[in-house]
Formats: sequence, structure tokens, C-alpha cells
Amino acid sequence: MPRLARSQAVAEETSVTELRPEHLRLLEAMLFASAEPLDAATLAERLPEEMDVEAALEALQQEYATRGVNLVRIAGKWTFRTATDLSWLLSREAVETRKLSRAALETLAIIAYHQPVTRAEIEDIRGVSASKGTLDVLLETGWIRPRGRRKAPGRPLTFGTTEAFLAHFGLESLSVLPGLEELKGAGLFDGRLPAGFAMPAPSDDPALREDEEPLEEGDLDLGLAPRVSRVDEE
Amino acid sequence: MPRLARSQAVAEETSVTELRPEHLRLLEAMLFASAEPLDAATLAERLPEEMDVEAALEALQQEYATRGVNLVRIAGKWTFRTATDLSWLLSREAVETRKLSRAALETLAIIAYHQPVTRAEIEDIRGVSASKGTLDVLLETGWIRPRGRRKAPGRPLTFGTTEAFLAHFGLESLSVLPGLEELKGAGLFDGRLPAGFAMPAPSDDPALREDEEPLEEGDLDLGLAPRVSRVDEE
Amino acid sequence: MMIAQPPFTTDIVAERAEDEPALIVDVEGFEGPLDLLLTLARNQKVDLAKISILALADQYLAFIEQARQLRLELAADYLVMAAWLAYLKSRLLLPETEEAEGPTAEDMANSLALRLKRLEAFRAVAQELMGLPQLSRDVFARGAPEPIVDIKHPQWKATLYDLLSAYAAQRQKQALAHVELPHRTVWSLADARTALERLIGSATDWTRLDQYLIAYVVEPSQRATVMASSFASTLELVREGLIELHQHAAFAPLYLRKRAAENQADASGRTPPVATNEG
Repeated sequence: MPRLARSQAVAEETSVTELRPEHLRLLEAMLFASAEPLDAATLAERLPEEMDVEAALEALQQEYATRGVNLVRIAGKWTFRTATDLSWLLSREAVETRKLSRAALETLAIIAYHQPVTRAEIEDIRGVSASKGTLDVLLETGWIRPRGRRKAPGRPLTFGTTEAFLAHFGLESLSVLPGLEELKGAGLFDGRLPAGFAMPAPSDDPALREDEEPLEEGDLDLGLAPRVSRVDEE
Repeated sequence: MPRLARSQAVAEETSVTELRPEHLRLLEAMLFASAEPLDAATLAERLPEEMDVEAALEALQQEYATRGVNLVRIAGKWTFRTATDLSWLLSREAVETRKLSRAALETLAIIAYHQPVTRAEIEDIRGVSASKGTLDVLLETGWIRPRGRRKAPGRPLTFGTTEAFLAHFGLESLSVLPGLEELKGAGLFDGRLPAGFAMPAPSDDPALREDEEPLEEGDLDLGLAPRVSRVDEE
Repeated sequence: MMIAQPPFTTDIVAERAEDEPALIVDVEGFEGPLDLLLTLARNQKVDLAKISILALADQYLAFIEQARQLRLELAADYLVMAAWLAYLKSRLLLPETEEAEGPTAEDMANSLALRLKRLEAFRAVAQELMGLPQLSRDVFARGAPEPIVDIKHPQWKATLYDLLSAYAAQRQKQALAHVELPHRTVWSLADARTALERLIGSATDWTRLDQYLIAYVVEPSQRATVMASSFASTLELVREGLIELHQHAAFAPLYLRKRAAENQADASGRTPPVATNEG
């Protein structure tokens, strides 16, 4: 390696480390190679008898304090760990495109058209009971939110769509969602609808309806909040 | 050791390390954390774009050169390893090993120094027909792999070494194989040998040579595949 | 094989001591005829470059002869080498003929010497290779590497078309399912008649039938059965002379009123209002 290329700081450090006592080398090698944190007694067993292990550990800890790897004491045992401010290095983030399931799409559409709507109402419209995961996935997308509770026995949560929903689907507002005639015109209904079939005029007005009451503190802690922050941890 | 001298040394070092550029912290954190050697490109992904990664790695290598843990380059990738002079200290970490037979060792050396090489060529050098087990044992170590087929009657498999081989022996590349120069310089492989005896510089470049052709599907089903994943588990 | 095995090292086992007497007949200890020849050559205590191939051939053949006298089974490799060496020896002892084809005896001897040197050279580098510090034996990687966690940020994908077609398809499916399996909530004729009699009792002027009925229509799905049963009851009440029924056009709303005693004289009486945009 070309010595000249080294920065001065490195050169100085090298001259300092050349003065490092051998036992710091021994300690760092043992701590590095060990699969487990080691306590001072275990270290002392393998090190030269005359060595003051505790003092050496403290010196080593101080040496590594400003490095990308620190010597830390965990439950009385010593180990090297990535500096806490660099823990982000230990994760690799990637965007993964996922498709919504058919059930999730149907549920999302029902929430969009029928909001505010409870889980039981969604199940009634879909004619099947919703799997737990479906609403969770939709909450994870950030496209729906619990918006209140229905004034009814059991006070079920009511769901509605969010601004992120409008943004994702490029809708100026919910009122531009196509109505029955437009869906028929688009060929999405095949015309065999029974008489009296109706579609609601959707609205995501955040104001609570007459039969809704506000969410309470704590409702959002039940894993029902849009999980923007939780997703980060996964 | 006298406390004063040590604390002074540590204090000096601390003041020096405070001047250490942040990217050395990032590098050492990544390299400490990784179970596998990392190449410069992978490291560069996490570093500021304008940074000269190779230069920083060399600076870091210099910094750690006198420590109990050294930064080494293996198969073109970087990793920390305990200093070679400290193996006595770390015998407890040593993994119990299975010993290779003398035939296997010679075969390994011939493959390493003479690759790509066929079984018949190995037998010619050793003057004895290879027992079936010898190549199998070496394939099991993950240090050798079938890399192609020689364009010759019978299309025999050609063998070469793997990255795991370099990692095990701590080699930056095949060009630093010990004794390679002497072997080539001994005049054993010049024109005085019958055709086919010439020994080119060994290369584990996966690109096939002129006289090699690729393996076909099925070749790797014969238990001849390099078992890289198995080696990792061992 | 999934059984984890210890990594391999390269410590040499069963290395034959160099000072082992060469003529102990122990073919098992040799790694083939070249190895045997190399050992014999070493015992000449001279540089491989200067060994006498002739002397070496003699020693080898003597060795093989001894093994045969002891009725040891020799691998074919050893016998082939013996034959070749016997041939080489004869060539070396005879004067070369000018017109001889192929390599000369000297070429053959040189080739053998070089093969021996080459094997010896590979053995030397094998030893050097094994002398390198080996991973997990002499040098160690980080004992507790900190794994890099893959964080996948899901980016959900759905198009407005996906959304609308899913909605339409499932609503349609459900709607048709309802038609095919209607609620069997049916008014009996008796139910309807009771209801109508109660209603008519309070209404003496023309009243729209569906206005009465609407109060009983709990949900839209019951509308048809309520209407049908009520209409049938109405016709019966008319036949019994209890009410009057009027419809001014096909599919127009139905009007009915109690047929009061005082009204019976002028049955034609006042007609109900003409519905304009109702129905």
C-alpha cells in the first residue's frame, strides 16, 4: 500500500497505535472472534496473568467510542456492536410492489362507495365474512381509515377513504367515482341487475354523520390506524 | 503497564479519531457487521457518492494493520479477520475440522495451481488414477467446482477453485498463491515437456477458456455442483 | 446431505516419514508409482535433475520384483510403470538407431524426470498452501456478525379499473344472488287483508294503495310480495263490496276507498285525482 496516499490523520494514528500495548490487540481479537459477549473473568482466563483486564477493557472501550463499532457492556459482558447512530446501515430498504387481492379490492370499493361503513355492513354487501387480513392490508395501504363509530349496539368502527386514496387513483374527489349508469356504460355491469338495484352517491366528507360518533383516544392504538409508521419497522 | 502512559496514549488516539472522517466509521461498521466479505461496490452504495471507496478502504486497512483485527482483501472483497499472529489466543474459537487425505490435498493443490484442469490431467501429474472419493471430498468442501467441459474427446469436466477456497486460505486472488512464482520459474513447464504439460497461470475467472465449453443442465445434478450454500452452513 | 460437517483442514495425515526405508514393501503407503519413484529418487540423495533414471528404473523394478515374490497384489498402475521402465531401460542400454521413430530414449528419460520434478513441485506448493493461515483455524471472522435486515416497503398497486370492476362484479353477483334466493318473507293473503281492512277503516277518501303499503314495507326486498298480496286482497275486498278500487290507466297508481253506505247510491261518485307524475 502506498504510504504517501494515506492521510495525515491516519499516519498519526498509526504512530499512536504502534504504541498500543499488545494486550489491547489480544482483547480486540478475542472480543471480535467470539460468538457471544464475554465477561471480564472469561477474558482474563485466556489472557496473560499480569494483565489488568478491566482497565484494558475500559481503554479499548474509549478507543472505539468514536468509531463505527463500539465496545459495549451488555449484562456485564463485553462485545462489539455497531454504533447506535449507524444502525441504519444494518437494514436494507427496498420498495416492493404488491398487488391487492380481489377481496381487498372489493372491500376497498365498498368502503369508497358506501362510506362511512362498518365491517358488518361490508360483509353484508359482499355476502361473505371479511378475513381479518383484508382490512389490515387496506389500512396498511393508507387508503382507508377508521373515521368514527356507529351509534349502534357494539359501537362498531366506521371506515372511510383517505386523501391518499384519491391521490393513488387520481380522483379529484369521491364524487367523480362513476355511478351505476356509467358503470353499465363501461360494460362493468352486464345489465342483468334486478329492479331496485341502487348504488349510493359516495362522499368522504370527514364530518361525522348523524349515526356516527367520534373515535376515542386509544382507538388508533389498536392497530387500526393507518400503519405508515409500522410499515417502516417491518 | 503504567496507567499514565496508557491513558495518555488513549487520550491522544481519541483526539485523533475525532478527526476521523465519518466515512471510515461507516466503512468499519459495515465491514464489522457483515458475515461475508463485501466488495467495494456494495460498500459504496451506502457511502456518499463522491467518496473514493478504494482509498478509504486502504486508509482503514492501514489503521487496523497493527491491531488485533485486520482489514484484509479476499477474492477482491473486504473483510475483518483476526490477526494471523493471534491464533494461539483463539484456539478455543477454532472449529473442529475434518482432515483431508494427502491425495485430496495434492489434488486440491493441482486444481488450484493448474486450473482449469481435468481429472485425467490431475491423474497424469499425480501418476495415479484418482479414487472417486477424492474429488467428491473436495467438492464437498466447496473449495472446488466443475467449471466447464474440455473441448476434447469425451468432453471431460474441467475443475477450478471457488471463492470459498480463497476465503478459507485468505487469498486476495489466485495470483498470490504461495510458491506460484517458484513453480512457474522452476522451468518445469516450459517447452521441454511434451505437449499438454505446459502450465498457464492459474485463473478462476469463470469465463470459459478457448478449450472449454459450458456445463450443461444435468451436470450439476451429479453431485458435482459447487456446494457453496452447504459450506456456509458448516 | 444436510448433516453439518466440520470444515476441512489440510493437515496432512499419514505422511510417510522421509527416512522410512524405501524397500520395505508397503505399496499401500504410496500414492502410486510416481510417488514410489519419487521416494526412491529421494533415497539417491541427489538433486532430481541429476538422478540416474537408469538406476531409478533398476530400483523400481527390484521393488516390484520383491513385491511379486511376496505375492502382493499390485495395482495395475504399478505394473504399467514397471513395464514402461523395463522398456525404457532396454532402450537406454541399446544404441539408438538412426531411423527410430518417436521420442528417443533420452527424451523418455527426461520426460520421466520432469514428471517427477513436477509432482515434487506440486507437493511443495501444496505444503505452502497448507501453511497459510486458515479461516476458523488460525484466523477468525467476526464471531457475532450483525445481520442486515431487509426492509421491504410495500407499494400497493391497484388501478381505478381494478377497483371499479371488482365493485361492479361483486355487487352484481350479490344482487343476482338475492334475486335467485329471495327472502321468503311473504305476506299471506290473510295478513294483507287484515292490514287493508284496518287501513280502509280510517280512510274514506280515495287513497293510493302504495301509500298505504309503504308503511308496511320494511325493506325494498319485501316490496314485491307486499304489493302482490295486498293487490290480491284488495280485489277480494272489492268483490265483497267493502271497498272501491280505481286505476285510471294501465300501470298507473291504484286508488281505493271504503265503500261507505251513503256512497253506495252514487257508486260512480267523485273520481279520484288523476296521477300526474307518480308511480
